[in-house]
This record gives sequence, structure tokens and C-alpha cells, in this order.
Amino acid sequence: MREYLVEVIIQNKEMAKDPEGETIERDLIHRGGYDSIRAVRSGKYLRMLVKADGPERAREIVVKMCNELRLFNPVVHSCSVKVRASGRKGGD
Amino acid sequence: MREYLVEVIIQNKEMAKDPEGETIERDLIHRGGYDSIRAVRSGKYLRMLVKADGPERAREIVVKMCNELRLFNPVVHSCSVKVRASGRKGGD
Amino acid sequence: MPEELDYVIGQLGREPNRIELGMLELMYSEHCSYKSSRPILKILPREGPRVLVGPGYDAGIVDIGNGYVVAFKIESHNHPSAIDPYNGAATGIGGIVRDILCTNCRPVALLDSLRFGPPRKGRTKWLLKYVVKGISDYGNRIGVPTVAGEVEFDESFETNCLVNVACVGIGRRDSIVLAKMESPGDYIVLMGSSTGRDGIHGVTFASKTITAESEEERPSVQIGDPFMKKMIIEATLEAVATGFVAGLKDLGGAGLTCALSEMSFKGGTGVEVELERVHLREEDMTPYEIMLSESQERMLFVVKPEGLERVLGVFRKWGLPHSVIGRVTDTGEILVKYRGEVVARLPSKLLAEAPVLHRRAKRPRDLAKALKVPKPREPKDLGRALVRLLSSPNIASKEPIYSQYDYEVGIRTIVKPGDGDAAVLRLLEEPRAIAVKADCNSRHCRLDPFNGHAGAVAESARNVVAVGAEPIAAVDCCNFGNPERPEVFWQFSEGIRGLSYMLEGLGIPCVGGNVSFYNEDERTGRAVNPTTVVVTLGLVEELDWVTTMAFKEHGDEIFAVGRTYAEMGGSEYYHWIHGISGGRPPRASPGRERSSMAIVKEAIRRGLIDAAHDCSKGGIAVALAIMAIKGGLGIDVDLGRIPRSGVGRLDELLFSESYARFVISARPGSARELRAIAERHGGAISRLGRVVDSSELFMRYGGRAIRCGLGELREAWNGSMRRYLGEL
Amino acid sequence: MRIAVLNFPGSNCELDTIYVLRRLLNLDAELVWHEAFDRSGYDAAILPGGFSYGDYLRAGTIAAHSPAMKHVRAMADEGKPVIGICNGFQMLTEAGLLPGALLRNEGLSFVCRWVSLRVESNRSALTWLLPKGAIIRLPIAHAEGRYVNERRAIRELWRNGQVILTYVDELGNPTPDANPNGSMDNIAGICNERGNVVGLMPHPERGAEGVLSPFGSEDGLMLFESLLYFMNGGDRICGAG
Ligand SMILES: Nc1ncnc2c1ncn2[C@@H]1O[C@H](COP(=O)(O)OP(=O)(O)O)[C@@H](O)[C@H]1O
Ligand SMILES: [Mg+2]
Repeated sequence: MREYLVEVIIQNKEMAKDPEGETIERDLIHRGGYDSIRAVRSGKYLRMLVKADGPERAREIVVKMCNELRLFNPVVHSCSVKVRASGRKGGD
Repeated sequence: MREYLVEVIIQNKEMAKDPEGETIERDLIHRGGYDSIRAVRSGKYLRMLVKADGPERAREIVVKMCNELRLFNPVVHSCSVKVRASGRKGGD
Repeated sequence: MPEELDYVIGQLGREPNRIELGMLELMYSEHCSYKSSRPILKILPREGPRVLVGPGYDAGIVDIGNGYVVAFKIESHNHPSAIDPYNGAATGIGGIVRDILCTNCRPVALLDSLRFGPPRKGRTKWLLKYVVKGISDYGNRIGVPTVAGEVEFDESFETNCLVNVACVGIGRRDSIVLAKMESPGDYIVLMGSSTGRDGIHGVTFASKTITAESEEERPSVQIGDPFMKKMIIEATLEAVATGFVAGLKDLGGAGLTCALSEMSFKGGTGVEVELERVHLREEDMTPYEIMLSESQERMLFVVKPEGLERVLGVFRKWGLPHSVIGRVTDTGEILVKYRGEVVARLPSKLLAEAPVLHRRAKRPRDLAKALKVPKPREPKDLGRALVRLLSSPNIASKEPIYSQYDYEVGIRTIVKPGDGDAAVLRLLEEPRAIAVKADCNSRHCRLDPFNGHAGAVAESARNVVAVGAEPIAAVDCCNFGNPERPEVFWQFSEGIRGLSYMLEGLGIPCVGGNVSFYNEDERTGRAVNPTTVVVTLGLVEELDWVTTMAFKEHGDEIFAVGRTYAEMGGSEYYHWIHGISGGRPPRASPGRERSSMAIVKEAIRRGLIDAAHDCSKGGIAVALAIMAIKGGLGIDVDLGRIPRSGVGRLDELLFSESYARFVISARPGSARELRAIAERHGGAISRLGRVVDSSELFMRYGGRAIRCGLGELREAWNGSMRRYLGEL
Repeated sequence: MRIAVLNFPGSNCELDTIYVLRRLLNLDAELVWHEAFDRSGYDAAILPGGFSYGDYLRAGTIAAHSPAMKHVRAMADEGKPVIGICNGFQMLTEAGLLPGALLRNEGLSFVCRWVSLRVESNRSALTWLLPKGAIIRLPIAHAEGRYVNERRAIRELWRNGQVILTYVDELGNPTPDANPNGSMDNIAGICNERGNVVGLMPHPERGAEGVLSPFGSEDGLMLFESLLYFMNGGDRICGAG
């Protein structure tokens, strides 16, 4: 078994708005000079190491965990899971 | 000019503690039975569209913005900026 | 520190090894040893019938009767906050809470005293936003309400902000625990977060000035864990309740080294510890790092052998990591072993008692000049000036800040931030209350450290009196520049003299404090204004006495208590309206303070007073305006009646910041009784006019009149903090 | 009548709640450590305010997965009152016992202040005795109290009388200025269809005594008195059903 670096990103759905993203964007415009940036969205980032039989399997474990433990609330959040780094030899 | 999707991830530095990640790992993930997951770290995620003359330039703009708006504190945080999607034709 | 090294070698009869040297270096740092300040601080009055534990322990403890005690203490977290405002302020709260907790009192209130540069500066906005967020995220999460504080803005704090935090705890007299190890054989248990590399040499960092490299001193940054802290609070109180905890101390600056040496020195014992037992965050830590680590959220318990299992059981219930690291001995030594080998062996006394330094003090040469400034021209429209003054960041309402703090949790807060001069917390078990407030006017202190510091004591005592309390004890937090500079040391020693003078004059003992030096910008050599924040604790024996500052009813009569002088130096009026930062600040007089306070106290106890507010920044005009804004009622007053001496100008009458003054409102027909009270206490009082059912401030003076609409005043006072800072 | 006040690591209003139930209402209320919670013998459960598990990840999420919640869920199914105050409300939505979600305040920061609330329904255990349309005053103190749900679901809540409290101005209007956190429809509290599971962001335990209120009000007490009536299956003394 190897260990994979998996990233989870949880964002608000459209209907739930994103006050933080909006505020950052407003600040940008407010301070001027950054009008080339738009559509700022904020979210929560989680990163973890997952011991698994392959990247696909690592992803599955994390997806299942996110659903089961409700790392996100499906009514208001969207959640994306990515295997970032390919496996290194697992620890203990 | 094209528009690029740029992602920013702000985390506590590797050597610094991350009480949030530790608590999520201990009290949610492990208690929920997912023992193959470890080293959970939490952070903040930002995503934005940037109009620029190329991906490198898009990245530069965002790095400068993060510094100037003090979206992170270099003393405690690490901030990574990645151009995720290659340019689409810019909007207005 | 070559002389210190010679001293150590002389005492030891040998060279210390590297670990011992590291331990000594930390313990001899200014932060831990008070080596510069100790000789001066000893003049502070510290005795009193209520004092159970005075300076020298983690917190001062006073008896409030019926078996209850209050522990309180203030501490600075300036340097960490200047480089990482969020974690710096948060861990400041964490530290002060531990100081209270280790007396076995439940922390019930926090106060924050903050100082920044001019509000329009980007750095100020950044610091303020994250300092407040750090306090909010940490204080709220541990369930201790932040009930009062103050915020001051001045150029001198632009690089070095000041973040002082205080905590108040309530406990039972018969269950106080002290930071002592008295019985050889007791176990030493380290509980809480694992020990990591963070904050190694944090205290030496706190004893240095800020340089460009500070930002690079990464290991000094600590990260607080309020969730862990909340559990530590509950578990500690539960563990002590078993009756088996013989001593308790938090791990703060200088970590394990400090806790072990101070506890054993105080108890006249020694310790033997085995460092491999310490639970670590990183496996490969060296003994040096373990002894010096300043990781947050740790407590050191001294446990009676027969109760060890019971105490550890409590920690297990709360899921708190812990390790039994050693035992108390009778050798008077700190014996540190690592994997069977002795790695350090030092007398506790040598660590705990650094040799003191006698620093030179010299009055700054340019001070005399700063005191003499020509009087500015009186503005034509004094109503405008008042509106502008209300919008000054130093006077404007701090609601955008304190509304981010949970000031209600605990259901004790009966006078909330913004409602009275001090916060009032009731006891849950009986109908009594305590009052607390932190104060300092650092501009007064800069121009005249003696009178300014005396004024800080007086102001915080007045604030406590204004809400109906009797001041019973105080703690102080000194913030100064580099003490190696004679001018700074002069400010410090004059300041402490001033504190002493007023504390003694008012009969208030000082039961604890904290000194933070080196608050200066190394590049420019600019030091912060000498600033000693004073927190006064008051006792309210009857809940009926609790008084707030809003005018309550039209028809009530308005009185000024205390005499006004033309004392304009360092005033907010000079600074904000005229851009003048000099002049002679108000003179402090314990006699006048005593009279004014006695009048207000007695009037409150006789049930005559509806509202009370002390006069501080912005003088009598600002006091009147805020009481009217708060009450939503107008006033009609004759300023000519204000008791005064040598005040020739109307702007001076309105905005002088003379000490020893209050504005009060009383039921109609109370004037005679109030005058009799004033006479008895040898103080001045005079009826200025009435609260009226209107929406304006109407102030007459001879043939002149000043009118200001309440709406305009309210907008200036309420709205401006948000405007300066953008969204907080 | 025994009421369990659950104590999760990081809860911080549990003693305040116990104080009100015991000292002001003379109720048999018990502080129960979450790991030791067994529903048998309890007639109601209160999930108190605070920051369970530090509110890490999101407010209430981690507590919503603790074993104690299984018992809470069972009590809810049995029709026994389950009350979530502030962090407790967050736990109930995270556990799916109440619909919707409580997200970060629109203003992004923690807000502590007294608010005016209108009673929109007296169908819930907490508003049982309160007349519809009454204005009450309680303090709020939270960083994640913005109630969000799908529009359709919110209409449904209104239709069923499940919206129990809204943030209003002095005159009783649900204006944007009166909304401290950006909640949809100014919603401050909701209940399930049976009215036994109730969640609200304001703190009734902090607003139950005149001495604590800037207005001298004791409105919080009425909410707990309602709970008592509801538990006793009691009749309403005022207001229409
Ligand atoms: N940083 C702060 N934290 C909490 N409360 C604060 C803070 N700053 C000011 N306050 C509150 O605002 C009110 C006014 O404080 P202050 O400006 O110091 O008044 P005064 O000068 O009349 O003593 C007090 O209730 C005080 O406790
Ligand atoms: Mg005051």
C-alpha cells in the first residue's frame, strides 16, 4: 500500500452566496489596480494523506468519508476531491 | 487577452501547528472509522478569474494581490498560487 | 551578558553546559527576571486587608468576603502581536487565562487594552482587524466573555502596537492553589498540548526590539488552540476538585524551565525530571528544545502520590494528553535527565533569582519644550468642534470592536461594554457584583509620566466607582521602550512613582502586574509612549447600586462633580482639532480624587443617581454628549456653573481633561442632599441643568450658546470607527 | 420531568442553561457528558450553545457525528422535545434533524448584541405559550448564524408554521438592517413538523432575567416555560393554535 496526498475543497453553492469571496473582490476593486480579477470565490481546503491500493481507491475512500461524515452539507455546499500527488510508500 | 482560472491556497506553515486539522482528524475522521487517513491539514481556498497576457502573468498578478491585500501573513502562512485552467477568451 | 555569566560560574563553581546556559539565558531575560524593573517596582503598595496573594505569583488574589475570592492579572503580548496579530493576540488571551486558572479560580471575564498607530494607515487596519479577530476567535471559543477594554490610537504605536489582556477569575477562598512545590515525593505531571519546537526563545524575542529580521524569526510564532484550552480549563478545575493537586502552574515564557524552577524555588524544594517522558509533537526533539519550548496550552500539575490515578483519570475523561515527568525532591536543585543521563543540574534559586540591574535614569532633554506650547485660537463654532471630537478614533464608540466579542457568556455581565464606565459582573451565588475596567491615557503619560500614570490609576478607579463599585485592588501592565536608554528608564521610574502615589492615596493595593520593555522600532529608535495600563477591581455590595451612563429620564438634573482646570496638554482636543501634541497634562491629586469618588459613591448608595460617567478624553462636553446619545435624550445646561479654577476660555471649559471629575444625573429635587454630601467629602459639585425631552444638546455660557443635534452627534460617535477602518 | 443538557467538549453555555432551568424554573435539569448520554429517563434534551470541538471545520459538524446524537435522534423520533440553542441549532442542522444550514455571517465577523425577534409561529415547543406576532428581545452571539435553505424548502417551512422566530426592527418589521447575519427571510429559529425539534440562534438562557437585559426584559424565560407546558402536553393559555 502506498500513501496518496488527497485534497478536498468545499465551496458554497450559488444559492448560499459567498460573502467572503464578494468582500475580497470588493476590496480589490476598492483599492483599485486589480480590475483584471473577477469572480472571486472562497472555500475551505483540506489536505490529507491516504493509505490505499492506488490513486482511484484513495479518492474513493475520501469521497465516501466526505459523504458519510458530512464534511460538506449537500444543501449548501459543493465538494471536490482530487488526488494530488502520486503515491509514496506508506508509513507504519 | 485571455482569462485564466487561478487558485490560491493559504495554510499554516508546515512546521506550525494546525489545531483545526488535528481536531478534524482526531474527532471526526478517526472516530468515524477512517484510519487510513492521516496528516490532515486545513486551509483557505480562493479561486478567481484573471485577465492577463499569459498564465505566468496571471499568476504574478494574483501573487501581488495576495501580498498587498495581506490575504496571508508570511510569518505563519504559506500561500500557493496556481494557474489551473488555461486561458479562455476574456469576457467583457 | 558577560557579568551574568561570571556570576553564574561563581555560584556554580563550574561552567554551565549548553542546556544549562540556555535555561539560564531564558530565565535571566528581561521578560522572565524583571531584572531592570524589580528595584523600581518594589515601591508599589501591595498590602491590604483583602489581599491574599500579591505580586510574585501568576495572579493576584483578593478576598471579596463570604468565602469568595477574585484572582486577576494583566499581561502584554505586544511583540508577537506586532508580527502575527491574529495568533499573537489569541495566544495572549490563552496565556492570561492560564495565569488565572492555575490559582484554581474559574476565569469569568477578559479585558483587552489595545494601542495602534493612526487608523488610516494600512498597517493599523491590518493589525487592528486581526488582533480583534484573534481575541474574538480565542476568547469566544473558550467561553470567557470579553467584557471591557480600551483602544487608543497614536503615532508612537505604529510599528509597535500594544496588546494587553487581562483576565478575572472567581473562586473559593478555601480552595486556592498556588504555583509551589512543597512536598518532596509529589509527582510532576505535564498536561495539555504536546511539546513542539514552537516559540523556542520566545521570551528573548519579547525582550528585543523589532527589526527587519523579526519577521524571519519564525520559530517564535505560536498558534493557539482555543478548543484544547477550553478542555484544559474544565479538566483543570475538575482535577483540582479531587483534592490531590498540591501545586499548579501554567507554562508560558521559558516553558518547562520557568515552571520547574519557580515552583520549586517558591516551595523550597527541588525537582527531578526525565525528559523522555514528555509527550512531544516532533519525535526528534533535543533536551535543549524540550526544556525551552514555549508551546501553548500546557499546564504543570504537582500531584500527591495517593491521588495520581484520580487526577490522571480526569485528564483521560477530557481526552487530554499528559505525562508524568518526574517528582519533587528536597535538594533545592533542578535535575534534568534524558534517557538515563543527567543533562542539566542547577540550583532552583540560581534560575529563579536573576541578579538585578540598576539602570540609569535621565529626564529627556526635549520634554520641557514639549510642555510649553502656545495656546491655539478658539474655534468659532465649538459645536462643530464637539461633533468632530466625537468622531476622533480615540473617542468614537468602539462598538464595532466589542460586538465581535461574546460579552454575555456566563450570564454574569450585567453592565455590558459601552453601557457603563466599567463592566459589572454579578456573582451567580449571591446578589453582589464585581466591576472592572482597564485604562491609560498614554499621551498624558508621555508628557508627564508621573502625573499621567497617577492619572491612569485614578481613571480606572473612577470608572469602577461610576458603576457603583468600591475599588479594592489593581493590577498594572507597563509598556515601555528600551530600558537600557536612560530616558526610557526615567519614564519608567517616574511612571511607577506616579502609580504608587495614587494607589497609596486611594488606598488601593497593587496585587500584580507585568512589564514589557523594548517596545520600540530599532530602525528609527522611536519608542512607544510610556503606557501603563491599570485594571481596577471594584466590589458592588448591592445590585441596586449598579449604575450606567445613559441619561434616563427627562426632568432629571445634571451635575458636575469635581473641579475643572485649564489642563489642556496632551488632550484629545489639542491633538485632533488643533494638531498639537504638547502642553502640560492634568495634575493628579489623590485628595481631589478621593473627594469626587466619595461623593459619587455615597450618592449612588443613597439612591440619588440615575446615571454617572467619568470625564476623561474630550472632557466634560464629550461626557455630556455621550450620556445624551446613550439615553436618546437632550440636555439644557449652563456651562457657567461648572466648578472651575483659572479657566478663562469656553473651549478649555468644554474640553479640558482635568482628573477627578464626573458627570451625574439625579432625580429632581436631589440638589440639596447632593450638596450636603459634597460638602461632607470636601469636594465640588454643581447643578448644570436638566435632561430634556428634545433631540439636541443645548449648552449656554454667558451670552453664548452651543446647539448640537443628537442625530449628528450620534452619527459622528457611532459611525466613525467603521469609516476609519472599513469593514472590520 | 427530567431534562438533559448535553455537554460536548467545547460547549460553553451548558452551565448557563442549567442555571436557568434549575434556579429560575425549579426543573430537574441535569448536565450530561456527551459520551455518557443515554436517553432513557429523560423527557427532553437541550443542546447548548458554545463551540463544540472548537467549531473546527464548521460549527456543529463534529458534534453532529458523536454517538450522543443517535440518542438525540431517537428522542426526536419519539416526539420528545429536542432544543438546539445557537451551537445546538447548528448541530441539529448538521445532523439533518432540522432542514437547511447555518453559514458564516454575511458580515464575516462574530456578532454579539441584543436583537428584537417576532414570534412567527407557536407550533414549536419553545414558542408554545407565546402569542403569534409578539416581539421579544434576546441576545445573539455567533459567527455562523446565517440561515440558508432552498427557496422551495423555505416556502414549505413558512407554510407549515415551522419558522418560529425572525429578526425584526423595533416596529416588528423584518428589515435588512434588523438582520444581523444575512439569514434568508430574517429567520432566527425553526422547528420540525411536529414542533418538538427546535433550533434557534438567539440565547433564551441569557435573556431570562431582567438584571441581564438592557431592556429589563425576561423573554427568555417564557421560552423555557413554553417548553415545560409542551412537555406536560399542556394547553395554551394565550394565542391561537
Ligand atoms: N477593546 C475593547 N474591548 C472591549 N470593550 C471595549 C474596548 N474598547 C472599548 N471598550 C468599551 O467601550 C466603552 C468605552 O470605553 P472607553 O473609550 O475606554 O471609555 P472611557 O474613556 O469613558 O473610559 C467601555 O464600556 C469599554 O469597556
Ligand atoms: Mg470612563
